[in-house]
Order: sequence, then C-alpha cells, then structure tokens
Amino acid sequence: MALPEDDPATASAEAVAAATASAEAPLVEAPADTVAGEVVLRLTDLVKTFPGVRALDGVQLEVRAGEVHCLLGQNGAGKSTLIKVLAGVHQPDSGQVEWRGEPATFANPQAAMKAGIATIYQELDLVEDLSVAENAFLGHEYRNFGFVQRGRMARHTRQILGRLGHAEIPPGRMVRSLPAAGKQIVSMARALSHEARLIIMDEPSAVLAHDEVGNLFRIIRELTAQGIAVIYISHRLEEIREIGDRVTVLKDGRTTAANLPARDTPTRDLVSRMTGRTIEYVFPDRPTDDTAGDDLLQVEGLTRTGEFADVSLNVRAGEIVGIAGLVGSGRSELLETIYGARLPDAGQVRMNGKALRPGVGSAVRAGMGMAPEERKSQALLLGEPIYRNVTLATFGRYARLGFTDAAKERAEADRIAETLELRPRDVDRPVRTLSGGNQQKVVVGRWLLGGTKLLLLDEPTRGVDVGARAELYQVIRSLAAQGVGVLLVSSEVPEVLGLADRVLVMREGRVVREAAAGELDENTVLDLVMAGSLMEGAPA
Amino acid sequence: MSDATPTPTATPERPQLPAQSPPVDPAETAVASDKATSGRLSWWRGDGGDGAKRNLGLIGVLVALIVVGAITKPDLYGDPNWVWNNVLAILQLASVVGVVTVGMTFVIIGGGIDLSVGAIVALAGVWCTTVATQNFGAGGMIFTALVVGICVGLVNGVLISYGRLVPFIATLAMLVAARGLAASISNKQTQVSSSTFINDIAARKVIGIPILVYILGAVVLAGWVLLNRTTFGRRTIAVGGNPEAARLAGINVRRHTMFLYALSGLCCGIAAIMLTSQATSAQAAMANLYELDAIAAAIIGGTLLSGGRGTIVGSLLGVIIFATITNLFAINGLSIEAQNMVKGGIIVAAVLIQQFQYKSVTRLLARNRVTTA
Amino acid sequence: MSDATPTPTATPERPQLPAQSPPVDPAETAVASDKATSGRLSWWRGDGGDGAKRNLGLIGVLVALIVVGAITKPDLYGDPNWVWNNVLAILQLASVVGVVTVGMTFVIIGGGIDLSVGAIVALAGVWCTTVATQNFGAGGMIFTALVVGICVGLVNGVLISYGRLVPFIATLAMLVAARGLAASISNKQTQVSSSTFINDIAARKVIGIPILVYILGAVVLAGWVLLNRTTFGRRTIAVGGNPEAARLAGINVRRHTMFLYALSGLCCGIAAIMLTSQATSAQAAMANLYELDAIAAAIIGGTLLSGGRGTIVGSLLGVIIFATITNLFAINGLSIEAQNMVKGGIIVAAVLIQQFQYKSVTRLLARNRVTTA
Amino acid sequence: TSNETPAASTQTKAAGGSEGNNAPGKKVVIGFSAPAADHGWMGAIHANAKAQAAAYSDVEFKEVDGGSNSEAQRSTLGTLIAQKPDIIVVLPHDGKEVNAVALQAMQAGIPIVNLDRAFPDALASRLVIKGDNYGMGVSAGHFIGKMLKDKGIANPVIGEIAGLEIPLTVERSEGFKAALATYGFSVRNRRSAEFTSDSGQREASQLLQALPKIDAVWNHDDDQGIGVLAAIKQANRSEFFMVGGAGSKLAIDAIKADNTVLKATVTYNPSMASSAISLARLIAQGRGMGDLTELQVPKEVTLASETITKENASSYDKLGF
Ligand SMILES: Nc1ncnc2c1ncn2[C@@H]1O[C@H](COP(=O)(O)OP(=O)(O)OP(=O)(O)O)[C@@H](O)[C@H]1O
Ligand SMILES: Nc1ncnc2c1ncn2[C@@H]1O[C@H](COP(=O)(O)OP(=O)(O)OP(=O)(O)O)[C@@H](O)[C@H]1O
Ligand SMILES: [Mg+2]
Ligand SMILES: [Mg+2]
Repeated sequence: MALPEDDPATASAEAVAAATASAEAPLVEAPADTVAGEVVLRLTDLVKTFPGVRALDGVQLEVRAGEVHCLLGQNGAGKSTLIKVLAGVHQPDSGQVEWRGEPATFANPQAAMKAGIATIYQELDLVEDLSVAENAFLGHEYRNFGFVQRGRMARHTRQILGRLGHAEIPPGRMVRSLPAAGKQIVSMARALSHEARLIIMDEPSAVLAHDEVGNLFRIIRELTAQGIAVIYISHRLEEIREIGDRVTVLKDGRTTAANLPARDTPTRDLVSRMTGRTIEYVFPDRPTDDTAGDDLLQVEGLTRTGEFADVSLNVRAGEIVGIAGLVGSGRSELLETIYGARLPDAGQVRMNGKALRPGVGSAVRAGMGMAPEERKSQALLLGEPIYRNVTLATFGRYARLGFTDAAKERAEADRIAETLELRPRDVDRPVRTLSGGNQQKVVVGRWLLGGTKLLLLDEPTRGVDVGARAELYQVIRSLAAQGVGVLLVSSEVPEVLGLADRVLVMREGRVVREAAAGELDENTVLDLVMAGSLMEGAPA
Repeated sequence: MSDATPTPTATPERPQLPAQSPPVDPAETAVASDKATSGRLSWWRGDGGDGAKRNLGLIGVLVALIVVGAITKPDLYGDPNWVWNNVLAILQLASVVGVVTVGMTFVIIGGGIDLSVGAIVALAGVWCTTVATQNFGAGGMIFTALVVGICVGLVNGVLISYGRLVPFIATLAMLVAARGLAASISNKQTQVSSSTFINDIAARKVIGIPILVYILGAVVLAGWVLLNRTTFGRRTIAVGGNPEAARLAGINVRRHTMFLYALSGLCCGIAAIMLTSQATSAQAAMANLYELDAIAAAIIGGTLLSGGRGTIVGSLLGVIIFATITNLFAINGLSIEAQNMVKGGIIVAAVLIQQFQYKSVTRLLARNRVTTA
Repeated sequence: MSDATPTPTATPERPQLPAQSPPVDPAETAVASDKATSGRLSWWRGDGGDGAKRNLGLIGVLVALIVVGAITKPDLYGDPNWVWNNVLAILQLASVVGVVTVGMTFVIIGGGIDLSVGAIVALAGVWCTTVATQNFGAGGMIFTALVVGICVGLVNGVLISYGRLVPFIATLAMLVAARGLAASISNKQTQVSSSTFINDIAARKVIGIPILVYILGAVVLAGWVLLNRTTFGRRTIAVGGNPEAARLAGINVRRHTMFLYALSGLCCGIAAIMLTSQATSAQAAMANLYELDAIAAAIIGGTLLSGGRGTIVGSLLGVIIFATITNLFAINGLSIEAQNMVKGGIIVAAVLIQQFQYKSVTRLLARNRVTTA
Repeated sequence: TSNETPAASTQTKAAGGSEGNNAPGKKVVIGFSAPAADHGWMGAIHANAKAQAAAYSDVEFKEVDGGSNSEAQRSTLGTLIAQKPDIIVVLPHDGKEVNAVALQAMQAGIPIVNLDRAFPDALASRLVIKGDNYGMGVSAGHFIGKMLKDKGIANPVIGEIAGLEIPLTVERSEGFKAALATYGFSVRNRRSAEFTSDSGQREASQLLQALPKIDAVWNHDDDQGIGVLAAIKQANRSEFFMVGGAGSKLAIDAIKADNTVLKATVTYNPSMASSAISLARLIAQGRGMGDLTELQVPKEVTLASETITKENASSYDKLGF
C-alpha cells in the first residue's frame, strides 16, 4: 500500500477549491450523452453464487470516467454483491472484469484499492474503538517505520471532513461515540482518503437526512468534475434523478436494462424493469372521515437531558402519527424512551390511561412494539433463521406451557414473508444471508404479527425497495384501519407527510410544530426542521 | 387488503429489456426457488441445520478415534464383550463432565462463561458428605448437593446480571471462593460417603447399562428439549446472539442470564452427586479443571464462545470425544508426557476433520440445491 | 395526500431538495450544522478517554487494598523502609505474569485468546535449561527461550489463522502438547540453571530496584508504544473489533492474527527467562495456570474478552492488583482456605469499586459537558 | 483420611521423654511453609505440624500459606523471612525451585529445616528430614514381586496408579520398577492420578478397562486409593491384589479387615511433620536429641518406608492418618 510521494493533502486541497467553484455554478442538467469520458470499468456476464442462491447471474455493466452511474434493483437483486465483487471482497464464479481497458481480477480488497477502487459499504464498516482519523485511514495509514503519523493523519482527516461539510467532527474522537449519521460521514471520509478512480457508494443516503444528502451530492459533483467515476446505489428514485447520469437496472442477478439516461427515463419504465411490473408509487388513501378512536398512548413532558426535552404527544387507536426531524434531533431516543428501553429524566408515558412501569417488558405487555433504527445491532439475530427472527418478540404467544410451536411460527413468518415480498422467501434461511433491505423487512415484519396495539417504527423503510415500500405502506395503513396506533419516525419527509395522519416536527429535541399532515408541505417541514424563519409565529 | 388500494398493478405490456434471458414471470421464479430451497432444507429443520451437519463431522471424528483404537489394540477390539464394556466405560467416564457441559452449553450460548463449575461440583460434593448431612441419609445428601449447586449458580447469576460483572471475572472469583469454602468445610480432608444408596449409583447397572449413563442421558435429553423446544431455550439463543435485540423484543435479559447460571449450578449439583458416588468420597480438590473440560467440549461441539449458537448434541459428542481420547491412551498405556503431546495433535486433527467434513457436506447440499434451482 | 408530493411519480418539475435551495458556502454549512447539532446535541460526547477513566478506577482499587494492608498491619506499614521493600516485592511478584499479560492483552484485543501461555513459559524454560543449551552459556539460553516462545506462538497463530481453528481449542491443544513436550524434554525432572548470569537477573538490583522490575517496565513500555503508536497496534484493534471491516480496509487479517500469537509467544519466552532466573531452575509444571492469571488481569484491566478494546496500562494495573492481593494475604498469614474465600470477595469488590468509580467519573464529565455546552 | 476432626488423628510425641527434651526451654518462633493442602497426606502434614507445635508451651507457630506453586511459596517465604523467626520448617513444592530462597534465609542467619523434598544445595538447610520415595517404590515392588513369585505366576500383569507427575512420583516409580526387575517382572500399564479420590477412580477405571486380567496393582497414595477401590468395586473385579501407599487410617483398617483387594500399604508417613517441628525447636533452642549422644540435632533424617500387612497392621494404628 504505497503512499503517493507528494502529500495528497495539498493536492486535494486544490481540487476542493476547483470543485467548490464548479459546484457553485448554477446546476447544469448533465444529459446522458455529455458523459463522454472513457470507459473505466466494463463487466461482462458476471456470475456469483452463494450456497443456494445465484446472487449474480450474468451482469453487464459499463462505467465511464466522470459519470455517476446508478444501480437500481429490488432488495436482493444483487447490487451489494456486485459491488463486493468489484471491491475484491467476493470472487466471481465466472465473467470478465475489465478495469481501465485491461482484464483484471481483484483477489482481495487490497488489490481493488490499489487499482483505485474505493467503496462505501451498505453496512457500516467502522471500528468502534478507533478514532475518526484512524478509521478513515485504516489499512493505509500514514506511517514512518511502522509508527503512525498521527498529526499528519489528523490534518488530512480534518480536511476531508471539512470537504464533507463536517469540520466539527474531531479527528481524534472515538467512532463509538458518534451517532449513525456521523459514522456514515466517517465511512465517506475513508473512501475519499484513497486516491480513487472509481468510488462505489452502496446506499450512502440511507442513514442521512435531507441536508446531509445535499452535502453528499455536492461531494459527488466535485469528484466527477475531477474525472472520477461514481457508482451510486439507492432506492430513492428522486436522488437518482438528481445526481445520476446513467442507470443500470438489475433484477434477480441479471442486468435488465443498461445505460438508461437517469433523468429522462420515465419512472414507470425504471420500476417495471426492476420489478417486472409497474407500481404506482403512491401512499394509501387516508380514511376520509376521522375514524381514529380513543387515546392509546399519552406522553407528557418526557425529557432526557441532552437528548430531548418536554415532549408531549398522543397517539389514538387507528391513527398514524409521524415525527419529522433532522438526524440527531432526538427522535430515536424519544421512541426508545417511550418504549421503556431508556429511562426518562422526567415525564410520563401512559398506555390506555395507565402509567407504564419502566422497562421494555411492561411496554410489550401493554401492547407496544418497536422496530428499532439499527437493524444489525438492535434487532436481528444474524445467525438464526428468518422465522425465528420474525417471531422473536412473539414466540411466547404461540408457545404452550413453555413449549414452542415451530410449525405455527413458520406459518406466521411465511405469511409475513409473502406480504412483504421477502426474497428469498424461505424462512429457514439465516438472516445473515439476506440483503440489507430484506433484513429490514424482517425487522418490521416482527411487529406485524398481530397482538400489537401500538407500533413504534424508527426509519422502517431504510433500504427497502420501491415495490416493497408500497407494500409496507399498505400494511401499515391497514393495521391502522384495524385500530392499531402507529408512531412513525422517518428522515424522508415525503414519507412522513404521505403516510401519517398527523405530523410532529422535532428540532433539537423539542417538538416545534404539530399539525395534520394535510396542512403541511415538504418545504414548510424542511424549513421547520432546519430552524428556518417560519419558527416565529408557528404554534408549537 | 390487497384490493383496498390499487398499488401494485401488473402492466400487460412488458418493457423492452436488454436482458439476454427470456423474461420470466416473477411469481413463478419465486415459487420455484421457494420449493428448491425449503424442500431440501426441511431435512435439517428443527435444530438449525448447521448444528446437525456439524455433528456429522463430530461423529466422523469419533469413528476415526475408534478405528485408531482398533488398529492399535486389535486383541482387545476383537472381543465384542470387551468392546461393549469399553463403550460403557467411555460413557461412564463422560457422564460427570457431560452433565456439567450441558449446563455450560446453556451459559455459553447465552453469551456468558462459567469458570466455577469445577469448584461448584467440589463444594456441593463436600457439603453433601459432611457428617451432619450424611445423617439425613441419601435424600438429604442429594437435596444438599442440588441446593448448594443452584444457590452458588444464583450468586454467579446475580453478580453477572445485576452486579454487571464480566462473567469471566465473576465466575473466576467464585471458583476461588468456592474451593476455599470447600476446603474449609472439609477441613482439607477427603470425606468418605457412607451412604450405600449414593455409592451404588456409580456401582449399579440397570439392564446392563450403568445408572450414571442413564443420568447423563436424562440430563442431555432434558437439555435438548429445553434448548430446542421451549421458550427458555429460545430466549437463551436470543440473549446470547444479540442481547440488545432481545431486550428490545421484550425479553428480560438480566433475569434470564441469572437463570442460566442457576441452571449451570444445578447441573453441577447433579454432577457432584455422580462424582461423589464414583469416588465414594468427596474433597475440596475434586473435579479439578472441569471448567476447561466442559468449555472445550462445548466448543468442539460447535458452540460459539461469543454466544448465540450451539447444540446440546454437539456438546455431548464433544465430551464423548474427549473421553474416548483418554480411553484410547489408557488402553495403549501411553506415558503421560507422550499422551499429552499426542492429545494436542489429536484435538487439532479432530477439529480439522470436523471442519473438512462440515464443509464438504455443506458444499454437497449447496450444489444439489443450485442445480435444482 | 394532495400536497404530500408522492415523489417518484414522474413529476416534470424536480423535487425540492434542500441541497439545491440557495447554494451555500460549505464553510457556512459546517458552522450551521455545527450549531444545529453539536450545539445542544453534543454529538461527539465521550472522548475515548474511556480507558484512562477505567484505569483511574483500578488505581482506586489499588489504594483500597493498600489501605486494608495498612489497617491490618499497622506495625509493618509504619516502617517506610519496609513499605518500599514491600512495593518492590509486589512488583517483582507481578513481573513474570505481567510480561505474559502484555502479550495476552494483544491477543485478546485482537479477538483471540491464548490458553497456552503457561505451557509455553514452561517449555521455553525447560528447553533453555537443558544441559546442551546451558553449554552455550547465558546468551544461548536466552536465545533458545525466545526462539522457542516465538515458534510455539507461530504454530498457534498458523493453526488459528490459516487452519481456522477456534483460538480456545487451538491454544488448549497447544497447552497440553507443550506441557507434554516439556515433560519429555526434562524427563519430568527439575533442571537447575547453573548460569550465574541468568540466576543473577532475579537476584540483582540496579539503583535499588530489581532487574526484573526493569524488564517488566521495558516490556510494558514497548507494549504501550506498539499498541498506541504503531500501525500494528491500531490494526490489532481493528482486527479484534471488527474483523470484517479490517478485511474490507485491506488489512491482512490472517497474517496479523498469526503475528499476534507469535508476539504472545515472544512474551512467554521473556517470561520463561525471568521465571527460570527466579527459581534458578525450570521444570515442566512451572508457570502453572498463568493463562488464567494473565487473562484475569487483562480483563480486570478493562480488556474486552470479545476483542477490539483494551489498554496495556490497565492490564499492568490488573496484574499489580492481583499481586497486591497475594501480598496482603501473605503479610496477614491467612490460611489458604480463608485466603481463597476472601480473595473471591475481593475480586468482586474490586470490579464493583472500579465500575462505580468509572461511572461516577463518566457522569461527572458528561454533566460538565452538557452544562457548559 | 476420615471425617473426624484432625486433632484426633494427629501424631504427636508424648511429652515427658528421656533427657527432658520436652522440658520447656527458651521461647522460640518456628515458621512453617508447605504447599496448600489439597489432599489427605498434605492435610495431615499441616495438621501434624500445627498440633505438635501446640504441644509445646515454648513454641510460637507461624504458618504462611505455601500456595499452589513454587512461585507463590517463594513469595510468601520471603515475607516470612522478613519477619525473622528463629527457625523455619519448609516443605517445598520442589526443592530445586525454592532453593534460592532457603539459601537466602540461611545466609540471613535463620536455620532452615527441610521437610521431605530436599534442596539440591547442602548449604540451603540445617536439617533435612524426609521420607524415602525411592524406598517406598522398592518396598511395594518387593511385596508384589514376592507375592507373585510365591503364587508361581510367571508372566504377571502388573498395573500402577501413580500420583501427580512431580519428581517425587517419578522417584517412587523408579524404585518400584527396579524392585520388580529383580524378579524379572515389569509394569504393564501405568496411569497418573492427581492424589485425589476422584482422579484415582477415573484412572483406575481406565486401567481396569485396559487390562482385562490383572495380577497386582500398586497405587501410590491411599487417599486417591479411596477412589481406586471404588473403581475396582464398580468394575466388579477381584482377580488381583493391590498395594497402597502412604499408610492412611482407612487403608490400614481395610488391610486388617481383609475384605478388599488391598492387601498391604507402604508407608510414607506425614508424622515427619511433627518430628520436623520437634527437631526445629531443639535446633532453635540449641539442644540435641535426647536419645543421641550428640549435642546437636543431626543434619539428615530419612524415614524408612515400612510395609503394613494384615499381620502387623495393628501396630500401625496410631500412625495412620
Ligand atoms: N453471504 C451470503 N450468503 C448467502 N447468500 C447471500 C450472501 N450475501 C448475499 N446473499 C444473497 O444474494 C442475493 C443478493 O444480495 P445483495 O445483498 O447483493 O442484494 P441487494 O441488491 O444489495 O439488496 P438490498 O437493496 O436489499 O441491499 C440475496 O438473495 C441475498 O440473500
Ligand atoms: N452513541 C452516541 N453517543 C453519544 N451521543 C449520541 C449517540 N447516539 C446518539 N447520540 C446523540 O443523541 C441525540 C439523538 O441522535 P439520533 O441520531 O438518534 O437522533 P434521531 O432524531 O433519531 O436521528 P435519526 O432519525 O437519524 O436516528 C443526538 O444528540 C446525538 O448526538
Ligand atoms: Mg444491498
Ligand atoms: Mg434515529
């Protein structure tokens, strides 16, 4: 892992200046045909099988220098597998990789990095007990006879973070103490710390809020302006339209469309190529008349010092309440506190008028269910079969005298798998082998089994593909129709506005606005969450 | 609810795709792959097929060991009577550690470790053979051993789950303390059991099989059912696999952890009675290093030291493998140093054989699966 | 529903995204988001001084132990000369295990465990005191001990990283095998060292401090620098904390793991020389259960058994705490059974004190941060 | 070995011997260090030493824990030396490993009485009092050899259950081997137990499995012998006879009763601890042994290993531990 002779810090400083200038220029619609850079990467007939699954089944891909090439596909289509093959993590079973005009094989991640391919993986790949700088330069540290040059690394890291718009993150801070969004930024910093010709981003925006996504796009534009190619994966079509140049669509491990223009291809086309059918990407209708019942959940003056303060809210049976806010506005903490997973410093939580005793157990007994934010660390038993993950909170319900009923559990899990379009559908497969989006479906599916009166959903659609997302919305709405109360946290404002009946806007740990969803539009909410001018006069 | 809103609608005309393969109906593919996978997988259903496949590997190791025995001692292995007796001897040798290992397996699957098992066996054994206890007869002795085991296990559990001590340290402290207490109770003497009932447990056979082997069988069966068929077992796997997820799913992680150590203590109490019966006596130094034996057996048997995965059958096979190795050395009359050198090699070889078998079995199944897909 | 902007339904006008709203100067955004987030959010809570704070707790425990000593033996502790000598005695007692623990700390941080350390010390000690080796003089003996240590460590490493054996099993096998080999080399006899140079290491002082203490200091210092200031050390944390991430970052996880066990072996080689010098002899059974001592010390010192976190200073403090406990018992002349019972309690108390201290320190710092923010 | 209190089973020399050796002399402090008692024999060593010291009004007994290995013993011995007792009785884990510390004490003017396991360096002790490990094996070998010769068995199957593999066990086995060799016999299978009854049971059961027919067995230690006898009973075997080691009360009783395979035991008596305390007191007080002409206690005492059989068992009653 040789380091460039001259300090890349200075080199990229100039690049930043140049790129910033171009970014500030009025945004040009870059039509697909302006991407005239030479082809840096060409994949032909790539095949990769896992035990029991053909994850890649003849993929074609062509990426040009200076373009943002988007990969689209349903959950489990093989996008992450594809980029892992490119990054040297997996070895393809067959097919050709042509890198900058020459056939290449990347035997390990090191080889890929050396060749100039940097990757931001879908699952956070940071070391919790190393500092931000050490994580950014992990594996290619600045060093002198084996000794780490900490000053130099810190300086360069600070510069990259500044470039990412997060100069406030101290390079010496342990990654453990960063929230998820901060970690994502460190992941990006790592990719930028390489002198890469191609940067692959696997759903980088999944844990980012809107302002952060803007930042990310600014960086991507800087990169492409320098002739660096970017492969961009996201389930949010609007992002692809904004940042993408060309799109390749994968379905069941095959390329079903290549090099479509990102801006002009009709959504209908994209979706049908992904799923084999067209999906009207709309939110289910709200009931016309107010069908919501009595107050199910009442929260009064809930406070956790340093996280959120004096939050009062209520959720009625059959009602969907959405909470909008920036990353770090304390929504996850609020949800976890309501759920009893954290102890409040002040305030009260009542279900059906009865105050809850502290602890998750009593919340679950009272009929609450929560799909937490971080699926891997908070929700899944990765080595266990899908069905056991789906019934993790409810297996006691199917048990008799303490003896579990596996057949019933499987049947229930099968039902969920079908509803949420889990793929592969086999519920005996370990969750570990599922794609990220499918894992998310398992997490949410756990609480759809019935018996739940109040559903707390924290970013339920993170990484879920368009088709399944529509299904999920549908399920949530139908649960509400059956009288279940839903409290929904999402960083996607349209999702909150489209799905919820009533919306709370949180900023810096406080509820700054509460209104029926119909009374708000996206811009108002965005202004609110970002401490905009609308604050004055807006009733809290 | 499907017709509540018109969301996913299939379009009649399919878009032109550059895909080489003829377009397939998505529903069809799903069904096909479903059949292909779960049909085959159903074989291993019930106890995490992984474990079952791993256990095949262990049985392979066992067979290899027996073959080595038969080659080195053809005269002995030529006598079926002797062979049967030897199988019983191996099982008897495995019985005490086996019972301890069942408890240990639960603790390790639950994300912990119990270094105090040997000490608990010794303490329970010594306590149940004091003169005062022996006066209450065999019933009193058995009761004492079990209660001591459970109580010490509970102390471990409370320290770990409510005192938030690292299991390694808490049970190490208990190891030291329990051995000290045992030495003080027994006044460092070997206490002879004068109860014929107790002593007969190890001496008697029923239908030609030693009672100790029945006890081992009963404990293993109970452990298997508990782990694979009850909510307690499911909670154990959840607590060990991802404690945060378990907590957020409404499981009382701390209380469950406490129970796991109490369960291990109970197993130690049972083992104490068995060992006291075998030795017709108890002393503070007995069951020396059982913690290592039990942990090693569980791990060889496929239990993950980091928790969340393991099988009772694997642990049993692990114990039997170690007992067979000891037996192999004994019948060959190896000197202890030669024995130790060879033992290290055998352990390594055993794991390698097992891994190899496991992999090839998995690959075989995978290949079949892919071709049918 | 109407104005909820269902985004992906092909709308002619581009969706409103905040990034496109007035293009902002990046510096400005930074400041703004700084306010929005770290202003109240204290995003970057905690400073990684985690280890340092934990160590404060350990020092508290140490002070508590010394206070207990002073209370129980006021006469001895009244004599500053005796106290100084006692400090040296404790350090000397800690020195051999301390060196082993430094290596162990690396292995555990790197996600492994080394049960064979005691056996490697014994093997290296026995090998370097054979008549043949002693003929080469002190240099030959030291060289032999170090080479034996490294080689055995390398075998461990290869088995674990390339043979894919679980570290627990691989090093357990090595434990058994190395002790067997040591017994066979020494013919189960104690081998006396006739090298005055070697024997003087433990007997001599320089500027009033025993040479063994200097060796411990040097190894600890080297370990600290290696862990905190070199790529090797930082990568060790990565390999143990998130092996997948380490692999994705291009670190050769297997090779690194192998080196960790070799490092542990090297430390065992050094310890073998120290112990041989102390005993002026070596035998196959020496350094018995050092693996437990070293693991316990590392864990008490804050090293996570699951890897990825730990400090050298913490481990050193752990070793010194255990040595101080032993010393405390010796000066109080406790019987071994009383000692063991008390020791268990002390270990538990020590961890609780440490946790309590750690928490209160953390809380204090956290409170300050929030209020000043 | 019994459930009785140790006070009842310790071996002390009755006060009032000849020459007034028991007459109170100057007050002396006797330090004592022996490995942690984890089995009957070592337990008896500790109990005997303590009880014998208590029998003298002029002795202050200072016992430090000898720990579970040489290293611990060295460290606690160091603290004992720092307290400057008049004399120290040491039973080392291993003489060679504790030699340096003993030497240090002698140089500091504190005489060392070396109990049982000898220091290699003659300067490291004032007095060595020990059992005869090699001789023990020899006694056992001769008893077995003679019995088998008398029975006329030409090619006997002899098993051996040794103790923990430390140098003293190796010595015992060598003596056993040498004595058997004089009859042209050898050991067919040898297992090492750990001086505990459960390990004795374990190793014996495997030995019995390995040897379907046996003529004689020597078990090194009567305490582990409880387990060995249990294993023999569990296996329902009785075609052979067994010789024990050390000479515990239980073993002597069993020999007398003659209803088990145990026919004899060779002594290695923990009474040596009592003798060591008595002699240490005399050395510290500058007195000689009453029955000897010498003004000082001799430099070395080695106990003979006797063979206890049904015939002479009753005379050993008071020495059984
Ligand atoms: N290690 C593995 N073992 C077995 N199967 C795997 C493994 N990794 C991925 N798969 C399977 O390969 C297929 C493709 O997965 P991949 O992660 O590439 O999907 P994806 O397109 O990234 O989906 P998502 O949008 O949900 O992230 C899935 O069916 C998945 O279950
Ligand atoms: N591990 C952590 N250490 C310190 N502070 C944290 C940690 N995680 C979160 N926080 C703090 O808690 C607050 C809430 O953060 P969090 O990201 O969970 O909010 P959120 O509104 O749920 O955002 P998102 O929806 O993106 O998760 C922030 O002040 C954040 O700095
Ligand atoms: Mg993916
Ligand atoms: Mg959140």
